[in-house]
Parts: sequence; C-alpha cells; structure tokens
Amino acid sequence: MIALLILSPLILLAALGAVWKARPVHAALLLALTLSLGGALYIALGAGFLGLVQFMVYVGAVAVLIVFSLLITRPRDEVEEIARRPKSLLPGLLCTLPLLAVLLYAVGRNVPETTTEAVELPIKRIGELLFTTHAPAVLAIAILLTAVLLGAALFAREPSKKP
Amino acid sequence: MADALQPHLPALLWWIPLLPLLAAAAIAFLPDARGRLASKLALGALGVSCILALLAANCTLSPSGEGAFRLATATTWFTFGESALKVGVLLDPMSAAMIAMVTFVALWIFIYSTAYMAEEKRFGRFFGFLSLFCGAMLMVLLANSLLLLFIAWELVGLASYLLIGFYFEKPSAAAAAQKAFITTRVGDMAFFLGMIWLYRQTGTLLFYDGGNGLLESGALASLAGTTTIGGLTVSAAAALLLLVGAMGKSGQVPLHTWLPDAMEGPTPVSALIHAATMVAAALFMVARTHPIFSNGGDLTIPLTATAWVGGITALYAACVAVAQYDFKRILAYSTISQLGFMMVALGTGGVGAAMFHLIAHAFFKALLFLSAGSVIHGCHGEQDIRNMGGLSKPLRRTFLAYAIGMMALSGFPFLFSGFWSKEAILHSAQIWPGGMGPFALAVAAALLTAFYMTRQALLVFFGKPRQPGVEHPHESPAVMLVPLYVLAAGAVLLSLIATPFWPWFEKWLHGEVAHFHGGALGEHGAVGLLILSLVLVSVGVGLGWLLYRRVSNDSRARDPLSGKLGPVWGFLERAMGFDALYQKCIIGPLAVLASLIDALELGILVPIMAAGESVLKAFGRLTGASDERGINAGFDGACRGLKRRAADASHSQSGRIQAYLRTIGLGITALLLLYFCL
Amino acid sequence: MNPLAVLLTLSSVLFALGLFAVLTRRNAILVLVGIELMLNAANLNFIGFWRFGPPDPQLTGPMFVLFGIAIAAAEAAVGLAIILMVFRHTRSTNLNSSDSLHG
Amino acid sequence: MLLTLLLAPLTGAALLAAWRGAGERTAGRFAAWWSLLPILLVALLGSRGTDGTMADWTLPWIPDAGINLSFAVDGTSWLFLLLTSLVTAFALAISVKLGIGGRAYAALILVMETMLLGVFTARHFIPFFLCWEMTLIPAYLLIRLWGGPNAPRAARRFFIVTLGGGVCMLLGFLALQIGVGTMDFGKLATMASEDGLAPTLATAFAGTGLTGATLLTIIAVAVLLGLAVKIPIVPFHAWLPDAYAEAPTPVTMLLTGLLSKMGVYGLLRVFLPIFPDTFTVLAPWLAALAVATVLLGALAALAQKDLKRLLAYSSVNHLGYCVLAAAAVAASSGDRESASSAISGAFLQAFNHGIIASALFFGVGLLEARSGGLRGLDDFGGLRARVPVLCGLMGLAIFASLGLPGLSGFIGEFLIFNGTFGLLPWAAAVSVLGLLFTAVFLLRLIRKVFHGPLGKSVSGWSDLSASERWLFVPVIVMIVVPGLWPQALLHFLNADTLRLLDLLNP
Repeated sequence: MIALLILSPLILLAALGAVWKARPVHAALLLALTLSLGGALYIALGAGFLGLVQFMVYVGAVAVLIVFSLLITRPRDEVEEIARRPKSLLPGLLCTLPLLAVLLYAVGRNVPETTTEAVELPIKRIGELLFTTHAPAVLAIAILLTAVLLGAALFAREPSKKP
Repeated sequence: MADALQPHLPALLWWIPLLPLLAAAAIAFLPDARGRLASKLALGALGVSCILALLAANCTLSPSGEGAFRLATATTWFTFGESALKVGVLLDPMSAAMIAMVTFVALWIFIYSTAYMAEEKRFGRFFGFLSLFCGAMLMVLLANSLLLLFIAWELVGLASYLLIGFYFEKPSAAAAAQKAFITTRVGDMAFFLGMIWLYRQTGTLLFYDGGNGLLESGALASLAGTTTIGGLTVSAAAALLLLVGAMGKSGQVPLHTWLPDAMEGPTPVSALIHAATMVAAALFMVARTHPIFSNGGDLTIPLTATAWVGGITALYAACVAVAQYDFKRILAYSTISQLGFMMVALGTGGVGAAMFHLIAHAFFKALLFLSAGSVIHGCHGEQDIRNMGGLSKPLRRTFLAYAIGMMALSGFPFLFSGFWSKEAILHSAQIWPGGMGPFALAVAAALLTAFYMTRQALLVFFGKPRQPGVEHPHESPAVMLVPLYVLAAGAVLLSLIATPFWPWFEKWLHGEVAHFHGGALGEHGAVGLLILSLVLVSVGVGLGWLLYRRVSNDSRARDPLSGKLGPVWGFLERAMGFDALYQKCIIGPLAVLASLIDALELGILVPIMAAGESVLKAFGRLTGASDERGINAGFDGACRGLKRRAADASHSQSGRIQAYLRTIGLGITALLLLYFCL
Repeated sequence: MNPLAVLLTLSSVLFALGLFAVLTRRNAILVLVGIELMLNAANLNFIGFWRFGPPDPQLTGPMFVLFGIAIAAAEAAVGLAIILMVFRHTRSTNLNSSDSLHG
Repeated sequence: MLLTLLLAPLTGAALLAAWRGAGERTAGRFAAWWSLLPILLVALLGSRGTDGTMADWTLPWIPDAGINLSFAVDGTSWLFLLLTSLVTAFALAISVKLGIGGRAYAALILVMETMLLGVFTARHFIPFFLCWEMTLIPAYLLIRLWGGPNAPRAARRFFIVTLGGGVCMLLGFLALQIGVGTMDFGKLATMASEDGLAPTLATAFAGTGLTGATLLTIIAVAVLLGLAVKIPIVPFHAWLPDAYAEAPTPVTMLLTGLLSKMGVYGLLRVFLPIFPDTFTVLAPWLAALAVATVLLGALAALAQKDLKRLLAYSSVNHLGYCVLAAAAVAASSGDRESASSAISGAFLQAFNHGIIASALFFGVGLLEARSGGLRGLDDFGGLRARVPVLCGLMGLAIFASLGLPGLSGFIGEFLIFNGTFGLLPWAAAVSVLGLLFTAVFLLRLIRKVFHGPLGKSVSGWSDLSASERWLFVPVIVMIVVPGLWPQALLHFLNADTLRLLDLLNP
C-alpha cells in the first residue's frame, strides 16, 4: 500500500512528462521511466515475474527501439509546441477529459471488496499454465513474433536499388 | 374378236385416253425444232387410240339381251382417314359411240393440222396441246367417276386455254384464252360443288359400282329422299349445279361469251372445240348424269331448266349468227345454237337424240370449220365474209365439202344426218309434257339456222369477189382436203343409222336390237313434224336466197337485212350486248371491289397496324423519356448532388490519422454525454 | 483508502494521458509512445484485479498481462518498422505529412 | 435420330460461323449442300413406317414444373419435316443461283431450319414456343438485312405483329400451366378429351369468379390469336404483303412455304385437340373469318400490281382454305368421314402450297434477276416467246396453285371442300368463289407477263440455264407426283387423322 502510494504519483509525473515533453528523445526516455516504475509497481504488488518481464521487454526492448528510431529519423520538427496549436489540443482535451471523468466516476462508484492478504505470483504455476491451458496461445504468439521479426526486418530493410 | 378382247377391256380402256396424254407429256419435253417428230407422236398415239376405241365400241355392239352393255371398273385412287376414293373406267354404248367419234374426228383434224399449221414455229407444241386436249376428252368420256370426269374436264379446259391462246403474242388471243378458262371455270365451280354435294350425300362418286354407284337405285333414292334449300331434293339441287357446269363448258346462255372469242385459236382448234372435245364434254356430262337430272320423273326442275336454257340458247345464238360478218364467228354462234338444241333434247328426255345430234354435229361442224379454215387459208387469212364472194369456182373442192356441211347443219331433208337428228330433237321437244316453250324456241332457231347458213354460203361462195385479196385464192393441198371429204361422208352416212325407220343408234344405246319399221312416220304425229321441218328449211333457205341472192359488189355496202331490222341489227351484231353487260356488271364492279379491298387494306388495316406500331413506339419513347428525364434525371441529379456533397465531405477526410481519431473520440464523447444526460 | 481504487485511478489517468498523446502528438513515434502508455494502463488493471480480487488459481490476470506485453512488443516493432518505411518515403515522421489518403 | 435431325442444320450453321475464310459463294454452296443432309435424315425417318411415333427424344428440363424438351415425329410431323427440309434446301440453292447472301445469311437460314423442325416435332409447349419464337429472329434479320428498300419497316412490322401474337399464345399456355398444371400437348389433349379442361380451370381460378368455360374461351382466343397472326387469318394479315414483297426471294419462299405452315400445323395439331369444345363454339366465327380470308385474299390479289405482293395475297387466300377446314372439323357433329377429309385436305393443302408457292416465288425471283429488279405486273409481256421453259415451269406452278386437277394443289382443295361441305355447307359454297377469283388473278398474271406482245424489258433475255432447270426438277416431281398419286402423302396422314378424330369424338 505504501509502495503503491509512493509509486503512483511518480508514475503519473513520468507519464505526464512523456506526453507533454516537446523533445521526442525526452519523451521517449520518460516513457522508459514510466514503464520501469510500472515494473516496480508490479513487484510491489507481488507479481515479481511480471515486473521483470516488464523491465526486460519494455525498458530493454521497446524503449530502446523507440529511442533508436528517433535517432534514425532525427525529425526536423524536433521541438513540438503543443500549446501553440490549440486546434489540435482542444479536441484532444475534449476527448480525453470526458473519458477520464467517466473512468474516474466508474472507479469511484463501485470498487469491489478487496482482499488484503499478500499474494505471491506462483511462477511455476505460470509455467504450467503456459504449456498446458494456454499452449495454443503461446504457439500463436510465437508465430506472431516470428512474423513480426521477419516483417519488421523486411520493412526496415533498405529497398534494393532497381536495376 | 370381241369375245377375245373382253378380258383385257378394262386395261385397254385406260390406254385410250392415256396414249394421247402420254404423247402430250413426251412432246412437252421435245424442243421446238423436233416439231415433225412431235406431230408423228401425236398422230400415232391418237391413231392407236382410235383403233382401240373402235375395238371397244365393237364390244358393245352385240346386244346381250339384258339391257345395254356396261363395263364399269373401280380401283382405289387414294384413301383419306378410313374412306377410300375410287375411280374407274366405264364403257357403255354411249361412251363407246363418243370415243369412236372423238378419236375419228380428231384424227382427221390432226391430219388436217399437219398441213394447216406447217408454217408455224411452235408446230410441235401445237400437237402436244392437241394431244392433251383429246386425251383429256377421252378421259371424260370413259370416266366411271364424277371426280375423274371432273379432273379430265378441267384438263380439257386447260388444253382449250392453251390452244385458244396459241397465238399468245396477239393480245386478243391471250384475252380470249383467259376469258374461256374463267368463264368455264364459273361453271366448273358449280360442277365442283354439285359433285361434292353428291359425294357427301351418297358417299360415292362412281357412276356404276355394282348397285352402289351414284347412278344406281340406292344412291338415287337417297338423293331424292333428302330435301334441302327451297324445297329442292338434293338430286335436283346437285343436278342444277351440274347443269351450270355444263352451261359454262358448252357455252349456253348466259355463259356463252367465251365461245365466239375462242376462234382466236388456230382453225383446227376451233374445229376440235366446237365439234369433238370441249363443248361435247359438257353435253356428254349431262347425258351421263341424266339419271340424276331425271331422278323423280320427266318434269323435274333440272330437266325443265335444261330444256329452257337449251331453247333460249338455241334461239339466241341463231339470232346473233344472222348479224355476224366473221366467217368463223358465224359458225361459232351456230355451234352455240346447236348445243342449245342438244340441251333441249336432254331436257325433254331425248338422250338418244341429243347424243346423235352431238355426234352428227361433230362431223359436220368439224367439216364446216375445216372448210372455213381451208377458205381462210386460201384467202391468205381473210375472215370477213363481206370481203369474200365468188369463191365457189376457185375453191371448188372446198366448196363442195362446205356445201355438204352447210346442208347438214341447215337440216336439208333426208340425205343429211343433221336433218334426222334435228327431227329427233324436235320430236322429243314436241312430245314433252312440260309445255311447248322449248319446242317453239327450237323451231324458230331451226328456221334461222337455215337462213344464216344460206346467207353465209351466198356471201362467201357466190357473186363476185369483193376484195382484190381474194380474187386469186389457192386451193388447199390434198392433205387438207381429204379430211374434209372423210368428214363430209360421215355427215351424210350417219343419217343411215338414226332414221325413224331404223333407229339403230337409239336402240344401241339402250342395248336393244333395231328393226326396220316402215310405219314409224305414222306414229305420234311424226309426219306433221316432218312436214314442219321441210317447211322450216325451205322458208329459211328461201328467205336467205331472196335477201342475199344479188348482194352488192361493194364490200362496204350495208347488209340487206340491217335496213329492215333497224336498231335491232346493231343489237344482234353486238351479240345482244352480253359482253358489254358483263364488263359493266361483273368485271368492272369486281375490279372496283378488288381495288376497294386493296385500298381498305392499305387505308385501314395497314394504318391500324402502323398505329399499333406507333403506339408501341410512343410507349417506348415515353418510357424512354420517363427513364431519361424522370428516373434517370432524378438519379443523375441525386448522384451529382451526392458527388458534390461527397466531395465536400471528403475534404474532412484529411488523410490525417489523428484527425480521424479525434473525430472518433468526439463521437464517443458525444455518445457518452448522451448516455449520461438521458 | 482502497488500494484497488488507487490503482484503478492510476490506470485511468495513465490511459487518458496515453490517449491524449495519441490524439495530439505530431510525431508518429511519440504516438506510439502514447499507445504503449495505454497498454500499460490496461495491464495495470489486470494486475490490480488479480492482486485485490478473489483468488484465482488459473491466474487469468497475470497470464493476460504476459500475453499483452508480448503483443505490445510485437506491435511496437511493427509500428516502428512502418514508421521507418514512411520516413524513408516522406523524409518525415510527422503524421500530417503522410496524408495522401485524403479525400 | 431425331436429335441428329434437329441438330444437323444447326451444326451446319455453327460450321459456317466458324469458317471465317469462306467467301460468299463458297458459304452459300456449302449451306446448300449441307441442307441435303436433313432431307436425307427425314427420308431415313420416313422409311421407318408410319404407324405411330417414328422417333422421339425427351430431355427433362425443369422436372418440378413438368417441363420437358420433348420432341416426337409421327406421320403428320414427318410430312412437315419433309416440307421444311425440301423448301430450305431449295431456298438455299436458289440463293446461290440468285447471288444473295453469304456466310451469315446461310447460317441464319440453317438456324431457322432447326427451329422449324423443332416446331413441327415439339410435343410440349415450351420447346414448341421456344422454336416458334426463335424462327422470328433469323427471319427478322434475313428480311431486314437482305431485303428491299422498305425492308426495315416491313421486317419491324412482321416482327412486332408476330411477336405480339406469340405473346398472346404464351400467356394462354401459362394460364393453362397455372390452372391445369401441365403444358404437355399430349396430356392436355387427353385431359380435354376426357373431362374437359374447364372444371379444373374453374377451381384453379376460382378467385376470378368466372366460369370454367369462359376462362377456357379466353385462353383459347389468346392462343388462337398467336396462330392467326402466323397463318395469317384476316384481319391479322396486314404485315404479310410487305414482308413477303420486301424479303429477298429465297426468304419469301421460307416465309410462305414454312413459317405460315407453322400456324396451320399449330391450329390443327395443337389448338384443335386441346380446345375442342371451345373451338366448336368459336367455329362459326372462325369459319366466317376463313371465308373472309379466302375471298379478301383473292380479291386483294386481283388489285395488285407487284408480282410478289400478288403472290403474297394468293398465299393468304390458299391458307384460308386450311383454316376453313379446321373450323369445319371443329364444328363437326361426328361426321367422321367429312372431318377426316377436311383434316387430310388441310394438311395436304399446307404441304402442297408450301411447294407451289416456293416455286412461284422462285420464278418471280428469276424474273427479277433477269430484268434487274423489275417485278411489276405490267413490266413484262410476251415472255413465253423469249423464255418458254421458264414460262412453262412457272405455268405449271400457277396451274397447280389454282387447283388444276392432276397437279398437287387440287387434291388438297378437293378434300377440304369435300370435308367442309359436309360440315359447313354454306362456308364451302361461298369459298368456292375464292377458287374462281384465284383463277382470275393467276390467269391475269399469265396474260400480262407471259402473253401479249414482247415487252421492252424482255429483249435479250436468256432462257433457264441448265442448272436452273435442274433446280426445277424436284419441284416438278413434287407438284406432279402428289397430284397423280396423292396416296404417297396421304399414306403418312391417315393414321394420325384417325387418332386426332378419336380424341375429338371419344
């Protein structure tokens, strides 16, 4: 509970930064921070395994990918002044705020009873389930990842010069 | 001989008409250049037919003791449904006499033609037509079926059409041929109806069929037993229709107009038509079907009609003949008149008399026409008797033959067949119980006959030549003269077999034996009749002699009689205006009717169809237009508007993903608001 | 204070922030960043419900998170590849510059 | 066998269509020779004897609705098959002679032949109607594309009017299918002869509130309309003179020789057995129309100046006799002999008229070819002196046409009048006038065209060439042989005639 109360504002701040920062690289780095704080939250909540996965995949892979992409593209409009363009800011807020309101309203209205005893994620059980009940899903994911690997490689490849 | 022939007789009888018909068919395939061969073929076929006919006639001579000889065959020609239609040949003394006469007379006409037509380009074709004519006629005579008779009858009509129109380049000949065919066809259609009526009523068209034939008691009873329109019995009605058919073919008033025109054909054709074939067919048909005519007594309606038609025709034609100038036309009217006589005889029950007059007339009328041909031949084609005159010396041989024919026709007493046959007819008319009308008409006609023949003879052969063209006529060759004498001999000798003293012909027809009977004159007022005949002839000839004895030498001088008769002469000269009448009352209106109908077709039906078509078209256009302007236009407009709106709307499709997303988001927001507000 | 409520509030705000980023960011890569945030918010919910909800021997929540992470990784990889392709084509990662599908 | 026969001309047409290299004359010659094949097949069929069905072929098409493509040949059909194959071959040969047409033309004629063969053998309304209407398309195209100056209009009218008639017929039979449940000719005829169609119809169309007899009459009149346009019966003949006159001569031969026979065939073979009672009611009216057809046709022919139009009206006149016979049979009260005479006569008349009219139109076509397109009654004169063989052969056809005994036209007319007189004496008596007028206008034709002084346009003509003479040989045979030996044709008819009568008077 305490970890939750400490981590939550940090996550929110980091996420706000990731959304708000004008410089893309900063935004990307703040995203990485958000994700790692989220991983920490998972650990704090007793799902250590998931937290580690979060670190590895998000911080280790996705965030790095994003940063590399940003470096490759080196966008000319590196600085993006959101406030200067209320034309797009306004609809953004118009969409987001009601959604947030609804979500918060829903959260506030009926939060189910909670069990408070600490629970530990049984990793062994996860392994079992992965290869018994969810075996097809795992297979599908495996195929998907393979396809993604190939596809990404294909997409990103420098197009061969036409003879 | 006759006995040996008997078993083969049916087959032989078929060959009598078939030989000339086959010859005609063969000649049809010969080129014009083979004319000589064609004439030999025709002559040969007819010669063989003649021999066969004489043989067949011979078979009928010996009286069997049980009525007349009769051989009737019947074979199925075709079947329709379950009914078989049979045809066959029939030989009895009547047909035997006729085939013998026809083949004999026609043979001599053929021989005459070989010389007369020698210059003709279509010489072979001519003999083909002649063969067809004779073959068809022989089939008429031998038919044992009304249908077969009708078929042959129509073929006779076809042949006459072809022969009358032989000089088809001449419009008058072409017209005459057409007139002959159509006028006779008027009668033929009546014949056709009558035949069908008889067939429907009795179920047979055979004349004699072992008791089931049309002319035998069973059928006759059925015919007499059924009454139809106007209270007539079927036999009377059908017989009247047959009579109309015969009137057309034999040129009885009022269907006679074709016969005088028919001399547009070559003269031998006229001789055939007037003597042996065409007109004789009609008389023979009535004689053959006489049992139907007389079905129910001697005074049935058809018989009365026949007698009166005959009488009127006889007098009418004799009157008209008086006022004609054309050599052949006079003879043509005389034929009509003589046919009227025969009709009188048939109507008054004198079948034997009629048949005898028919045969005798065939001889002397053929003789007259052939001599006329000889005269015309000699005068280089001149036919107008006003232009002739004085021909008795240069054409002495022809004149002799003509004189015999003329005397036979006029009824010069005792020596000539015409006298006895006319005598028999008058006798038959006199004792007829239906009144003296036909008799009186016949008497008047007989008087006029003697008169106009005298006129013709005097104008042609006596006096002086009235035109330079006929001053040096040439006598015809022997091949033309021999037939004349043969026929002349026939015209004289025939008188031997049908006198009241020895009525062999009459008895032969009835299958009886004739005995010499010297006292025959004393019976039934026959002496009075004989005297009357003598008076008639002498008055007629005398009047003619008085009037035309010293006829003017000017060919343009008026006829002595025309002054005396005044306007009547012109009326007679125009043949009492029948042609004009028909032109005005039938042909004209028919043409008007035809063009009226054509106009109706073009003026009403076609416009109706066109209107229907344009309605369809208009409908098509309307739907097209409504499609174009209404539905299509609306659709197109809507499409255009839509396109414009869409173009406008598509501006909102900025292609920017976030714009889309924002829109989606706004939409969802709106939905949420809606949800919470409601 | 209910920890679940805190967690859910956190995830809601995170989701809203992610959405805001997606809607407003010009840079395609940063849009992807927003998407990642939204996915994370969802994952957070799953973890929360597993942790504070009734016991679940089948471990549905964590399993879902696991798969979600895998798919998010795949998505990020493909998305970035596409962005690179577009960049190569337009020399820009600005989403507004790739509007050739406009009407 | 029957299928082979039906497909034989179609195959020829397909070969022609595929044979791109064929020149006009080659294609025409090929088609003419090919058209001998159907004649051969028909002759082979004829050798199978005449008792009952000689050949049949059935293909179930829509079994649920009882619709079969069923075809069969009996003696009567056979006669019409013979006519079709002969006239088509004749027309194709003449097209070559007159130099008309080409690949498409010959192929269309062959297609039409198949359809005609189909009409004359169909035993079910659907194949009957399909073939019936499918003859229209080739006919329309043939008139339209190869016809005279006014051909488009004539072809259009021909097409519209006959199609309209066809639609009426279709509606009538559709009503039967709905009401009675079948369109099979045999079944319908059996039903009609057993209980009559009226009760079934009355229940099926109970909603209309009409009696069965009224319904049946409406249907019968609709069907009759389709037939009447085709034959044609006055006043539905207005399309005919133009179409006959404008069509190229060989096509005119097909129109008069075959297409009009479809109507006669339909009237006697389809209409009469299916609607016997209604026909009896309609018979006086139809007889009156038939008499009008006979007389108006003849009188209108009398007023024509164009030879083709004259002969067209002559065709109207001649087919009027067939209608008269049909009406007489329908009106009959069991006089079997008269009825069989009328039926046989009508079929014979249809057959013989097909041959004779073809020959006559051929003759006119030859005149046209020699004079460079002239065909007025007054354009010629004295032809007999210049072209005697042509005139002789045309004369033969003309005399056959006016019913000269000994030639084929007579027997048909004799049997028709014989039958009609026994059943409708007055109609027969009045129609005899038609025979007379026929003679008048045909002899006038002879007088104006063949006789008289030599016309200006005629000089320099040559008579028939050897090949033209050979073409006439089959015509002569077909005119003379049935005239002298009608049993040759009646042989094929008698059994069917009796069967038809059994149906009418069970």
